[in-house]
Amino acid sequence: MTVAATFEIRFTRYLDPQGRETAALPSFASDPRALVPDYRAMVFMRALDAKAVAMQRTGQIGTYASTLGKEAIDAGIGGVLRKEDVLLPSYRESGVLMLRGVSPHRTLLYWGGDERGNMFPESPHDFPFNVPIGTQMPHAAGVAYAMKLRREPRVALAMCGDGATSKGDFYEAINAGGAWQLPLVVVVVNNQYAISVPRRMQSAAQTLAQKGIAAGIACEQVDGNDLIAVRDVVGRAVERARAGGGPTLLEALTYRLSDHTTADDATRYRSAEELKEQWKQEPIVRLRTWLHAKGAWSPAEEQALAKDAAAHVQKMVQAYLDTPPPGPEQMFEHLYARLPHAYAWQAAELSEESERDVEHHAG
Amino acid sequence: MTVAATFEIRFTRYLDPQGRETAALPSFASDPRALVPDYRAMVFMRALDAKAVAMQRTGQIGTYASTLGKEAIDAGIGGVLRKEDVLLPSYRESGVLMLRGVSPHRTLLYWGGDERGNMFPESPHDFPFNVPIGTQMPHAAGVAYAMKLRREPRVALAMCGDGATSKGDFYEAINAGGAWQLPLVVVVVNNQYAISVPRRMQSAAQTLAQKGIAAGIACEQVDGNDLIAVRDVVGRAVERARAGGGPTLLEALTYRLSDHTTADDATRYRSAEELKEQWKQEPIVRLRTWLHAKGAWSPAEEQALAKDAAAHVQKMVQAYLDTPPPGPEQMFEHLYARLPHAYAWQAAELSEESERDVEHHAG
Amino acid sequence: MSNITLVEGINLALARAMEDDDRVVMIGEDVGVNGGVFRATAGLQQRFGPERVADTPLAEGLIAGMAVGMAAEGLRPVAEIQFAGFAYAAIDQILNHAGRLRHRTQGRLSCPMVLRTPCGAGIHAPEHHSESPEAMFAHIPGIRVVYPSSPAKAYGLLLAAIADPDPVVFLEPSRLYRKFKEEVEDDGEPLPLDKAFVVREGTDVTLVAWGAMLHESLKAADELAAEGHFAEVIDLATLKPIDYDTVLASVKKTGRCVVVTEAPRTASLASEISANISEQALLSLLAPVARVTAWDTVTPMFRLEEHYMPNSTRIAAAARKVLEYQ
Amino acid sequence: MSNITLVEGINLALARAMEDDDRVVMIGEDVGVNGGVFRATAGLQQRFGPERVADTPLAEGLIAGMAVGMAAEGLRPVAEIQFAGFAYAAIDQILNHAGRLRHRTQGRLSCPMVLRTPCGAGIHAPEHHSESPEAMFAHIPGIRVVYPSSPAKAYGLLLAAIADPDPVVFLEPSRLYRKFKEEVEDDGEPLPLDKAFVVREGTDVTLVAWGAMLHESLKAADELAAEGHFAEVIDLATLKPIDYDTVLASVKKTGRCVVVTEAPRTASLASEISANISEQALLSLLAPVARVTAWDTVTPMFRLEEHYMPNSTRIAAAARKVLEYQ
Ligand SMILES: Cc1ncc(C[n+]2csc(CCOP(=O)(O)OP(=O)(O)O)c2C)c(N)n1
Ligand SMILES: Cc1ncc(C[n+]2csc(CCOP(=O)(O)OP(=O)(O)O)c2C)c(N)n1
Ligand SMILES: [Mg+2]
Ligand SMILES: [Mg+2]
Repeated sequence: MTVAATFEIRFTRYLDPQGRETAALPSFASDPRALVPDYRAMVFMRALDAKAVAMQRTGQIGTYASTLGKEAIDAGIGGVLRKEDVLLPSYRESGVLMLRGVSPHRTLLYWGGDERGNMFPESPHDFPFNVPIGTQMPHAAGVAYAMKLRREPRVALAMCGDGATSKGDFYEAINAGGAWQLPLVVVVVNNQYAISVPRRMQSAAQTLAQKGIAAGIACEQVDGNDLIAVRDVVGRAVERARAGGGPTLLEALTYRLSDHTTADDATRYRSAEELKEQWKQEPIVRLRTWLHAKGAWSPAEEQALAKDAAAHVQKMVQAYLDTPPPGPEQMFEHLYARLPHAYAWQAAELSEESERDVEHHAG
Repeated sequence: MTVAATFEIRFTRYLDPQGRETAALPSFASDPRALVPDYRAMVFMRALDAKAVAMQRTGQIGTYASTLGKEAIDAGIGGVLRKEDVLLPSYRESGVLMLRGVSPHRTLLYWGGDERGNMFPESPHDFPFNVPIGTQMPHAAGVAYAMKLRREPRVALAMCGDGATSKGDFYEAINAGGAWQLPLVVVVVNNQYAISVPRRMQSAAQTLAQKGIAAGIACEQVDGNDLIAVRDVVGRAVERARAGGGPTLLEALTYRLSDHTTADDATRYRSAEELKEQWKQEPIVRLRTWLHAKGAWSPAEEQALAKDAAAHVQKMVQAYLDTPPPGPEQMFEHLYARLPHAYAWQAAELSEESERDVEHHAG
Repeated sequence: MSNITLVEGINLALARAMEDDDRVVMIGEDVGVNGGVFRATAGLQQRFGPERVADTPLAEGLIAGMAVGMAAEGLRPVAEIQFAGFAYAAIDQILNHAGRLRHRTQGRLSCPMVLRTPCGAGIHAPEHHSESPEAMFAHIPGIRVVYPSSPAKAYGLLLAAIADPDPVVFLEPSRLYRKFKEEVEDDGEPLPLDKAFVVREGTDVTLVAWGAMLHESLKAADELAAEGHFAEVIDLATLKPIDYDTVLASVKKTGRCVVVTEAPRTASLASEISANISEQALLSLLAPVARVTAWDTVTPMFRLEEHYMPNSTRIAAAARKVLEYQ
Repeated sequence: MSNITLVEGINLALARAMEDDDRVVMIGEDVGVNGGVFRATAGLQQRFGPERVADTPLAEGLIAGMAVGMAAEGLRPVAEIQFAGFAYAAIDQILNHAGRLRHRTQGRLSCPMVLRTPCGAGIHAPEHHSESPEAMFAHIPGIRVVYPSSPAKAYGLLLAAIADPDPVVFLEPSRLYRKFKEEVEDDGEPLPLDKAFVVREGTDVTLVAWGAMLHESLKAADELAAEGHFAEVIDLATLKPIDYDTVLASVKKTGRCVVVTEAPRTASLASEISANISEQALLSLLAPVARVTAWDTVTPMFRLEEHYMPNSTRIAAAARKVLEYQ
């Protein structure tokens, strides 16, 4: 019996839950003020999230998937990706999208049941919110393949949840990433639950990072509640991929502090104590404590930020509310580049019917 | 940075290509005569295989997938499974099926285009030949789940190729095996090719065994051309699974000495030198050399075996040729437990037509 | 007898089947402690344990494929796909294996499994949560496809599906899950599979529908009745195989027919039924059969779903055209 | 001009498209050095390199999903699924993504990909190698489905499919791959999509078919002609969207119609076409439309495939019935 191969999975953290440094910080963190924009983004995310949940409760949007607790992951990724890179998000990635430049009122449109929520004119190569679990992973492999073929120094970064790692699509895509050494970075947001199913029931794998071993690609774990760690680990993976060094699978450990979506009731399957414990780990307080300790952030700035965030949220809500409702004809407008003649009568009948409806409601 | 987990993949071999012992043998091999039945089975397999290829060439059966080179894997697995276990084969597993008691004339029926090739009355719980790559893996998880639920000391053993390890089904199934600690053993027959695609293009993983790390299950490599090693490693995995110790993924290293199927021409994508080199590793000579060296096998016995094998092959061919052709009505007979009334007219029309055909041919 | 919703009817049937037959097991995402995202399996894990009501890893191909293996090994798995939009990943297993296992082993192995999934639009759900894949399943040989329209039908048909020796795809109209209640007796009595139900007798036109569309059709029948036209309304219930005896008998009586489906028009089950009626009852037809279907477009997000799904207005309008046809 | 087989027509179109447009790339299993198990991509990797003609890991969902990503990023992927029986694993990506990407991003991203796969029975292939999934694909919104019947059509339609800005599922009748040759000019000229072709004019009955069944229909037309009945034969060619203008014009002329498909009957594309003809041309119909289809059973292994597929005898018999109908 001989040993054919050995592997190890590393875990990176710089700030502990109390915001104390546990290791020498990476160079980008040597000036703590440089991380203030990330911190601001995280606070904006949380404010937008709270508003979206409230809007669902009052019937202004439909079911909504909260970002509560994953702000460090979203900010860390958003901070290191370049404009020309391509993000392939799941449904829970409105935070990263905001940092990609996408106006957050699109998030409201999306969960408000409107396709225009996926238009993203500000980041036109990014993929839309992806609801079917894991199916964006092969897309990411295809995007990365195109980049590599054209010798572009660009990266495809795909995000998914812990549950998604059980899907064949996830595995097929990371395996393909390895086979062709694609500029692909996959970030698994391990928030410990796939709706009600806890992480340990998804897989006997001790870590989700080690799923990358099956694909023969670089893989590691990072504390997803530590902005500095996320920025560091994702940044290195993205730059390695950009430089032709191949794909990476990252597992970012965090916790879903919200219900799965507004349609879910997490008290059915997890305890109040567990939730309380996890609140002690959350990323915003952690980063703020550190910034405060470093003298890079003041209570006054915090107050001003809260105001800014509230104003921004209000603006986004207004932009959402001001968007005129979609017309039924939208259903056929972008179905094909040019609607085939065979369906013209359907589009026409649809318009007629909706005009009749309008008349009916007017009359 | 801390280390969250470490892994190693072991490789087992007892006999080198020259049939020399490279390590202390497992106890079942302490009496070399005990391995003669396995050797005989391997020789039978090869004789049957050669005949099947010849029958395809002369149009007596259709496309056929050869077992040439994998006899040690088939014999090793067949030797350790119990009657009550369940085998889930791919299309290339006629060797194991023979050891399960299934009459080899069924293999001819199967590749002769006849569903009765999957009847297996002699091993009624085993699954049929499986052509869609990897789809038998979730079946195996389901079978193992049933066994575990009913507290039966039985094992589901599924086999697939190196190419199959790229399929989501493969991964989803081993992951499920781990999640529930099922009595499941998966043997990957790594014969280095998926039709024309070489092993290295399937995956960047250094070994295919390490795919089990993604599922958090036991996994190791074995020399698939070494009957003793296969028997040892598979035997331990099967007994661990039977005892409630959970699933194992095994990668058995071998080489496809034949074309992919009779419809393939491997000279298009691999060199004569490579093939020649690989013939030096093949399992039958290796075992025979060892048996000879141990004084457990004589040239006279070899001659008698060749005769037995030829006679057996002839009997199987005859059984195949003696099987009356299937009737068209077979198409509806086992479609449902009871054919729904709605399709009765189709079954009737089909019979009428084929009767007309018969008359036509007669007349 | 209790007055329950459709999803409670499902739950009642599942509990009854598990109670009566040890071989019945549930698998799916969130079917365990959470009781299913629609609560269809609520209470079952508490009652029958986590081995018989098991949360699976998140993988639809696995769920369908495991069910095939379990069924072949003698269990009676009832597998839940959380929404029909995610059932497409299970089609490979249903078509290449579930529907074939009995035939390809010539009766040696069989596949008595049920694949349940909520489907259809109308509940303001997120993207990909409002699909109607019935035609794809109905095209697959060797399986049954069942689609209940009421609490009592859900109860009786699901019991029948679980007891059936062959694979059944059981499509549940999520829009009706909590829409209305009905008295259901938990007597373990299955309803017949492969049978359509005449739910309203009439003389002038036949409306063929299933699931949520049955109720739109009944509403349309009310509208028509107010105008003096009496529609016969058929609940197809089993979509594969189709009970054409019942459908044709009705059309031969009324001479006119409208077939309704929530799915896109082309190659839909409405096309199948319309074709068969026209072929089998041409001489009885006083007007061309009409199909009322969703458009041949992507299921839109919910702001437009009302314009996508057929409704009683469109059904009644189609029926009027058919009735006016000379 | 060269006299080539259908599979050579495919190969010629692929080479031409790759030559003319750098964005065109091939992916699939064994498409590279092996040139495809049917040799459809023979020589392409040698000519265009392993990056533009790439063997993929063995995973059909991956192949389809990667093509979506490549297409959205500006390539023109042509993905091969080795046999249609393995394309079911790709349906999820085609339905939930390829057909939807343009719509759900409101025109921002699009998906100009082609998914090629050989299909149909008749070549004595192993199990699962003889499927006809056309109806399932034709049901999917936002895509096109194309099915050539000859070397020249394969060449021209494939060029059109590759150039098309939307996803196309391109189904190739493996039975015709090497059945006959035809003169094909490698002029880069696409044939029109969304158009049916009247391949034989006639007055008495319309036969609608595609792929291998077109040739059975033509043979049936010969038989009928010998009996004095003149069949008009239509090659549907694009199965989604369907060119009903051409089909209906023919049926209105002949008054009689037989629709042929190799796929199981229920919810088949023959049902779709039969329904539409009966609905749109009822007054012109002198007889019920007839469908000649495979049975509603599992594609059998090859010993029985001759009894499963429709053939000219069955088509002619159906046509005679339709012709005799009073
Ligand atoms: C293919 C598929 N199956 C099921 C669902 C229903 N569903 C939506 S979210 C979810 C859990 C996802 O868990 P995870 O991947 O951990 O992501 P999270 O929601 O925790 O971010 C499920 C099962 C889906 N959207 N897609
Ligand atoms: C899902 C699926 N895709 C494609 C094929 C066509 N095909 C048959 S065998 C094969 C290669 C399989 O390679 P491997 O898994 O290594 O098994 P081997 O044939 O080498 O034993 C392919 C691509 C198939 N049968 N099933
Ligand atoms: Mg999660
Ligand atoms: Mg192989």
